[in-house]
Amino acid sequence: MAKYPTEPLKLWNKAKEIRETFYRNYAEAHDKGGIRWAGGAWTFDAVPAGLGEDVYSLTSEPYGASLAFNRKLSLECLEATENAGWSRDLCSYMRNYWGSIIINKYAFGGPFPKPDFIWQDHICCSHAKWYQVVSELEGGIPMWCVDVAAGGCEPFMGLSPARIDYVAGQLLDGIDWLEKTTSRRFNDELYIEACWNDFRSTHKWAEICLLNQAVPAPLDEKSMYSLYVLATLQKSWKVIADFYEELYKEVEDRVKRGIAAVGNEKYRVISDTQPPWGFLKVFRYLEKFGCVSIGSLYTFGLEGMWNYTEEGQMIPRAMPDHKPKDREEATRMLVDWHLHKPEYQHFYSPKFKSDFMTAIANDWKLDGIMLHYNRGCEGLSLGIAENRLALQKAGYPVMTFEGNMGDEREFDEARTMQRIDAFMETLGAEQLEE
Amino acid sequence: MAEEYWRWTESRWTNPDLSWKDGEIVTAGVDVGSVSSQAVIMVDGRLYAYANTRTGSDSPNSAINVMNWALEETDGLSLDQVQYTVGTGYGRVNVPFAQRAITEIACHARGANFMYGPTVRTVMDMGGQDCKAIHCDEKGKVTNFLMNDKCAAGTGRGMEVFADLLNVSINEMGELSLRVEEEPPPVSSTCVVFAKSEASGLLRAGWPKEKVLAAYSSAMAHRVVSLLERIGMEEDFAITGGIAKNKGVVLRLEKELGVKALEPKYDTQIAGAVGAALFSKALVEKEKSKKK
Amino acid sequence: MLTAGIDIGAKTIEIVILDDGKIAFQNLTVAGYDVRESLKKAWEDIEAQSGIKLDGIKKIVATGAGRKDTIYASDTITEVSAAAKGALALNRDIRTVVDVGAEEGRAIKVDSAGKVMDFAINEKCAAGAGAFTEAMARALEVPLEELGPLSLQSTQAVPMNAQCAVFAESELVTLVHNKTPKPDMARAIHDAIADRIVSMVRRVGLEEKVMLIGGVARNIGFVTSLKRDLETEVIVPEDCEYVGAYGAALAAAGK
Amino acid sequence: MIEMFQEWYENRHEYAREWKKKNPDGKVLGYFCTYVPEEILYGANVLPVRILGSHEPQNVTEPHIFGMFCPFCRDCLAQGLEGRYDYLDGIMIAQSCLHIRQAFTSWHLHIPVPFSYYLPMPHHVQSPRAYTFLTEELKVFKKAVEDWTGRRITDADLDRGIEIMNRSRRLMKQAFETRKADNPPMTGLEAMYMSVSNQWIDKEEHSNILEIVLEKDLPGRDVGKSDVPRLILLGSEDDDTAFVKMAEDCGSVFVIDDHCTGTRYFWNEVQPREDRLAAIAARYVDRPACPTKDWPRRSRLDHVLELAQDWNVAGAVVIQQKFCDPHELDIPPQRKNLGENDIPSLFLELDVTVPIGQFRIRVEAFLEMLSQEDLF
Repeated sequence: MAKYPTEPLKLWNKAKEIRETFYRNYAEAHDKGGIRWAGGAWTFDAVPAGLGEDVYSLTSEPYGASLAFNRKLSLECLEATENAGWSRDLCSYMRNYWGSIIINKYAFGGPFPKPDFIWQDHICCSHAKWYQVVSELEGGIPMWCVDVAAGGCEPFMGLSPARIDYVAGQLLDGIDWLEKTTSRRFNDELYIEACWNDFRSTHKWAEICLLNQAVPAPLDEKSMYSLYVLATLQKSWKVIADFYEELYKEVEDRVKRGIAAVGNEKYRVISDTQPPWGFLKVFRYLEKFGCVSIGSLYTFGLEGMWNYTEEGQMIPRAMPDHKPKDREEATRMLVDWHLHKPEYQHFYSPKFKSDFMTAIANDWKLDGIMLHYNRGCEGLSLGIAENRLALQKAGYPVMTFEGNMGDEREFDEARTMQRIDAFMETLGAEQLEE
Repeated sequence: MAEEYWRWTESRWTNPDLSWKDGEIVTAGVDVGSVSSQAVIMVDGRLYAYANTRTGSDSPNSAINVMNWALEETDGLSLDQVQYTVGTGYGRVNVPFAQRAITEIACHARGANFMYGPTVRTVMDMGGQDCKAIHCDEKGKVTNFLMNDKCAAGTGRGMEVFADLLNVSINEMGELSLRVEEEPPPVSSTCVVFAKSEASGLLRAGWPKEKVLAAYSSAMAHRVVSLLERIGMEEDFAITGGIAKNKGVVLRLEKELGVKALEPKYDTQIAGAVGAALFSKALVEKEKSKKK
Repeated sequence: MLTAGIDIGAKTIEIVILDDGKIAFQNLTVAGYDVRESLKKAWEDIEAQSGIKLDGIKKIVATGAGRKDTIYASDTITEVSAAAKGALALNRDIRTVVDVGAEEGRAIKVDSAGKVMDFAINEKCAAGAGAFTEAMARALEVPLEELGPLSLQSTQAVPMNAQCAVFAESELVTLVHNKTPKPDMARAIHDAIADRIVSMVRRVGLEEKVMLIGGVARNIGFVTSLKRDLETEVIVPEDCEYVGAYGAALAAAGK
Repeated sequence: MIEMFQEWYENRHEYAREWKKKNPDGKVLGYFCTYVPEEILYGANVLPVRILGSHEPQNVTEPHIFGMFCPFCRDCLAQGLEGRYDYLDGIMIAQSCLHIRQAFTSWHLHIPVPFSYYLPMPHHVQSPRAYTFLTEELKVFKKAVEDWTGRRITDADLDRGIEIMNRSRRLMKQAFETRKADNPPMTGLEAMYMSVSNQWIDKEEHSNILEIVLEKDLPGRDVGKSDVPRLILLGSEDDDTAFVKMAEDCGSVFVIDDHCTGTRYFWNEVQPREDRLAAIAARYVDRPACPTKDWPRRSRLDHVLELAQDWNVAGAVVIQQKFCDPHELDIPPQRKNLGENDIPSLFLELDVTVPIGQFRIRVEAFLEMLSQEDLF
């Protein structure tokens, strides 16, 4: 008894292909005489792009999620890491990733493809240490890591020149390091182009999320996972920047024609932090109540670039008015752009995150919020209890459930479903016939 | 409360072909654990008598009771004729007649060295509330050890909970768990509290007892294996403590580990007390040599 | 008109039958592995004892962790709203309901209309008070029902970490060896578990009046520790373990 | 005199209240991390007091901090929520780990004080860029303090602040040097009282007592620890005197540590130079690192090994606050390195309260392992 028409996404398969190509490219890079590097989903991947067009990367978080998605392999990885003496409550992406190296299995078949160098940034207590260990496990891979912790200011303000200098400086030093490490010449044109693609991808993704304010929502969170992930792979890759522009048109068209992601949309919620990847069926379960998760600050903000206005609204950040002229300018623009990332700003205070989420709750027309108390990620779970208090104060029903994005042993399916039942009751939702 | 299935049987033994009277050094070791207590009496370092009982909620008496029980069937040995006693276990400080306390970790290593021979390098003590993986040298001296932290899942207490839950005597659980055609997947939670509800769930879903037990036993074995993996497996390998008597856990443990544990010749629960009694002997000899 | 509520918990099944909203009969049955069998048995007892016939009942609503295994019931509601309904019907000034069972603890915030505003349920490793105190009683070799009264004779608070029921046992053993008086240990047990529950209550926000329901409400030691921690009065209904079933029965009656 | 430190440890709040009475125009600032540049605060007549927990069970932080964060940060916040720091005029943190940052932000939200400051202490201390960045941030911070207190901080003030801090560091180091002796003149417990109280007692007062203790108390002092295993204590934040006492009562002595509540706090001094702020910045960038900042190179391995060897320890007790990610990422290599240098280690996870029973057996077994007694 769907209320709205639904259609599968036309670009669905293309998204899948791009993702597969990405992981294959990395694995096969050496066969083509190319370079392999590893780093986080938040890293400034535009920089290594300056080393040439045959430079391929593997980003840690999405790779960790890919492992988590395969529950059997994931368990093997997690236990290998624990048996190597690492604590069970560390970042579960990291534990999956390390395990994949220790047991030498690549999530997409074959042995784990060893990176030639590491290009990382340090956003939480774990990120630099993550690759410190990777380097050790692989017998000493050269590593460059950039500290981006130059904030602590009101969001989108107070990024003084000195603060930008600090991060930009480390990147410029890093470029010299890259040239030494790979004995390749750094190509500024390729770099500037990559920066521009980065801006395009992250700007466009925010605009796509904005379209989800429509009722019915053209996208549900579960499908968004398969789309935003591309930016976490390589936001500076032209293929991905182009894809988002194409995707924008399709989603815009869905809104025009009133196409819904979930036909029986009645209640709109968002989640928070990474989901328990092994248990995405949670979202299908919601649909039985006519409830749709239309996204999250995480899916919107991890790779989407936003501004938070004085009126308390989230609006996509405008593209820079011009392409950077040289390495210096490109680097400073890149830093300024990424230090604005909302999903990063709230590391400094739960108040910011509460503001962003309230803005989403208001303008994306939510009935409630589901907070995933994610034992797998200290960074995104930071201040989550305060967010809960603030959202309730703002008048939104909040449900919390404990779990872990990458360690199924810490997610209790039955109990979570029971919670959802109770939460749906408080929203007044009834389970529809199955 | 109906029958308490978790109550494992207490035991006592006296060496028929040994008399303390012909011996020179008579020493004892008393292991007061949180679940069980053992007393071991040795004559010149040879096993003379032992008793194995459940611990009461006030350990001083547990120590005296178990010791008296061990003495009962000896040829007239009395406590004051025991030259030296070492106390060990959680209640080691509360063995009133002991001259000294030594941890059960040192004692289990020493005891395993005696019970299984000097080739033992890794001792897995599966006790009531904790599991200890111990490395030792050819003399039985501890070189490294690791205990389960954070969570008591996979300890002997868990088995007791299951005994009650399934109305199966704890002594029969191992055998029962092996009566399954094919190995079921391990229960996901070995937490003593939640494993209980998980097991009830399985029973409600129509699983037979043996299948539920099999699932729990392999989960338990798996936890112990990861403890051993973390400290590193060095053969020979010996298992002490109550769970060592549970074939269902031991066989699964050996299978996953790919290592066979040495066959126990004695009650595996007395290892700690044996070690304590041997330390007692060493301490008596030390004092003698001092006097000379 | 007769309606009924069935509360299928981890250990017991409670059934409350209402006649025009007034309690006509209550029954408590130990839940076996086969819930349906236990339910059949319960109904036989009810018929035998009260003469009420199953088919004479207009509507039956089930609640509790095992509500999906139910027969007889045409409808189900969650423990959370059942508890809220029941508690509010017993006392309309209740704003916070604390429901502590064998393996679960819950704190529920309700408004004057009985609408659930917020709720918190214990996570893993926060074992419900029931299972916890049971294990402790055994470790202390004190009959469960005596543990509460015993704790009231305590003269001092002894901190105890209650993260894990079994580790708490070994801490208890340590206390035993330190010659801690039994009453103080008994109190330590209740304080420890009360701390966990109170944390949950604070999460939903403490609002008076507070009602404690569930089997553990019978444990005077726990109730005392809870009051001390919450620094407020705690109402305990005399049929504390039936409140969930009562709420379900009211739902069946359309109340 | 040495018992003075324990008295201070036990009466931290009374002391701060007294201090305010004695210094009507002075302000008290609570800080959450030892990367806070106290030189500037002392220069501004502000008394910095470190916010620490009380090691008592509590049930007030659940609504504010998700249970996967370390017990230490929850214990700290509990102190604020329970009003024990009601005398504070300000709070601040210098960026270190996310856990303690949560205690700070929740405090900022729910326990308002006139002054609240977040100092973005750089993580990449192994990069030369960190010096200039921190120097710039210290300028901003100095300005903020001036606006708060309403008085300029002159170079003379900064020099005074630097000298107060350096003197305290010199004396603390001297005191810890004495523990190198075969018969250490103080126990690990006394040393902990000394170094932890130093984090909230007015440094000049603390230094004056410390000078007397160094001259009068320590020389020739015998605490009966000449023939027990010598240990180093290292890992997460640790002011757990109950644990240290238990471990030493089992027949051991801690002769040195690597904790932010211990040596890491006072180990290096500010090297004076014309640009005072640059000098202060350099001191914090160069100090023995917290694991959050110890990358890409693991500088802590050599530092800890050096301490262990110079203080001639037989073993290491490595403690970690439950869920403390930075140390969880540091401890395995740390223990490996110690082991490869024939220093066995015992690993323990600390919670707000110590499960004495479970810990004692581990400690005793570890000491038995270290002991040379031949019972074989």
